[in-house]
Amino acid sequence: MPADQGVASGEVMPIPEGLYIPPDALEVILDQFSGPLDLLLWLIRRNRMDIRDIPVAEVTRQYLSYLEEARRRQLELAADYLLMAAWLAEIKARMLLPLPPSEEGEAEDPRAELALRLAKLAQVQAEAEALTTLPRAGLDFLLPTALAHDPVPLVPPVLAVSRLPELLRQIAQRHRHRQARAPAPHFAFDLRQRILEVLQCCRSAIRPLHFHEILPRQRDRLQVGLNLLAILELLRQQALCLLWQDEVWLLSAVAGDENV
Amino acid sequence: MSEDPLRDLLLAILLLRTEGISEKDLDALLGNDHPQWREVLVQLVETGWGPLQLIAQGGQVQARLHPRYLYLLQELQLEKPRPLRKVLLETLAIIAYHQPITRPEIEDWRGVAVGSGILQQLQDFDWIEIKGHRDGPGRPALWGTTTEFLRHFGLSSLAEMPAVNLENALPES
Amino acid sequence: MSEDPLRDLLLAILLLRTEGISEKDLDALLGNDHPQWREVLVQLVETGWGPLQLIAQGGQVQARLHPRYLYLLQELQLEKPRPLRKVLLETLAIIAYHQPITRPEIEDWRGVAVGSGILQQLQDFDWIEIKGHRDGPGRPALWGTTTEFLRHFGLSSLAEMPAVNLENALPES
Repeated sequence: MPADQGVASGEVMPIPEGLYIPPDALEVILDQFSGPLDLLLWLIRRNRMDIRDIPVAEVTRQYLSYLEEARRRQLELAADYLLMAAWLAEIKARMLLPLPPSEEGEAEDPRAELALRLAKLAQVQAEAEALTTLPRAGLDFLLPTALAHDPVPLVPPVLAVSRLPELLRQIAQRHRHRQARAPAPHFAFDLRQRILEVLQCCRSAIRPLHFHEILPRQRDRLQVGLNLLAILELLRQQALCLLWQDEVWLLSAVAGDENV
Repeated sequence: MSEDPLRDLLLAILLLRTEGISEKDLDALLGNDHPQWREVLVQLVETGWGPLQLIAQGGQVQARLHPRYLYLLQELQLEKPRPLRKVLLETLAIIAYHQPITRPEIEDWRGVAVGSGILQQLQDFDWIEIKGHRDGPGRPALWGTTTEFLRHFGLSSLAEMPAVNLENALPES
Repeated sequence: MSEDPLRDLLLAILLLRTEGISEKDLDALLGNDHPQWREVLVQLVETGWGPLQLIAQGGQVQARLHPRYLYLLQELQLEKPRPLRKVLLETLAIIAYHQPITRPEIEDWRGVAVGSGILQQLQDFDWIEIKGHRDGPGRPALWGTTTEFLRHFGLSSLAEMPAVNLENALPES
């Protein structure tokens, strides 16, 4: 039995034995192939041909007849199918020429790569077939669901108190380095300054702004908080107003108010 | 073990629906063929079954692990104990040596923000607690270590905390 | 119901670890206090316990519900697994048999592109996961199967993957 029939049995229309394809069935049949290589492998198996000695002329003829049939019924086939047709034609042509010697001096069979790719796909299909022999939970056997239970008391990890002094020493060292590096890391706590900046920003904008568009360059928690305070203050003074647009709140300067 | 198909069926249902099932649904499932299912349920609730405890309340029925096996969960999960994350260790060290201390002060020591999840975890271990609040804007919470912290680390008092040699670390101010 | 603390303990472990547990882990858990745990296990495997069936294979022990309760899945409106589409099955097979493997390598085996939707679906089933990254340009993700994959297909380990019959795959030479 070809692997592609066993794989998803029950859901798949059986592929007819002969070359004759019932009307309206071609599309369904081609749908079952994962690509041109798969169609080719199926043709080879149906003809009981040997992958290592593919009669390229005959396989190509059959392959093209499927493509022709598909075209006649105006089915859309992936470009891969045409690419494969071109490859087959090329192999067929090279078969007519004397075989060029490869680097090792041995004649190289023009079918070698095709045979290798077909063999790989055949192995995949055999593996998929093997997988279908496995039982499945919920179909062939039944597993209980993990049992509910009371919350588990948390067990603190084991930690020796002797580690703490060393940790603290490291922290203090880093702390000192930080202070040495940035002697005056004083944050701009100036709320009034920030209020002016926010207002300036909103007034100069050509459209209402989202909150994140007004954020200062330095975005630590403190600065974001300060920014929020500035916005709240400006809203309170009605120098800014909130607009509900496209599912978000936007900030807009209120025209005419110049005295903050 | 005595055979009892109805009891086994009931148990199978409860083991598939470990989140619990309503008595109404049970009756829809069992009522026709097994009108006596409620008696079996009452019996199971009373005696439990193997490692299972059956809980029936508020019209819901659930099979749960009997609490006496709760210790298994730790043994099953903690094959390899998780190492404490560094941020957790450092936060604990700062609190232990500088208590009582506010979160902004801890952050100042570490130089980076301390997420509330970190403090929560240390609270979950029952190692730290809020000792009070500092006067001032926002009245920030003051954190300190618990008696469980002392017990866990084998200390009889905070005075027994190992000394830290900060001379190399801190410049004389 | 007869009392048997060791049997209940064993059942509790198996009902918490529904994906199964190795005999080695069981011995680590039980061996010290209950050297006779293996006899109890053998007994349980033989007789089952209420609706439960015990499966011991490949050094792994798992509790399952007796298949006679399979119909309950439908009645309880729990999801029943559907047959796998060919592309899913083939991709899963390649990953299972050739793991760890990158997506380009999977595509090389199948001879066609593997859409990311396919890998996503297999991930949604919790059957595959990224195991690491291959050194090299782009550091492509390496795919492998999960414990849920083993659980779903009733395997105790990857060593139990069925042998592939290549004679059926290749026409007679």
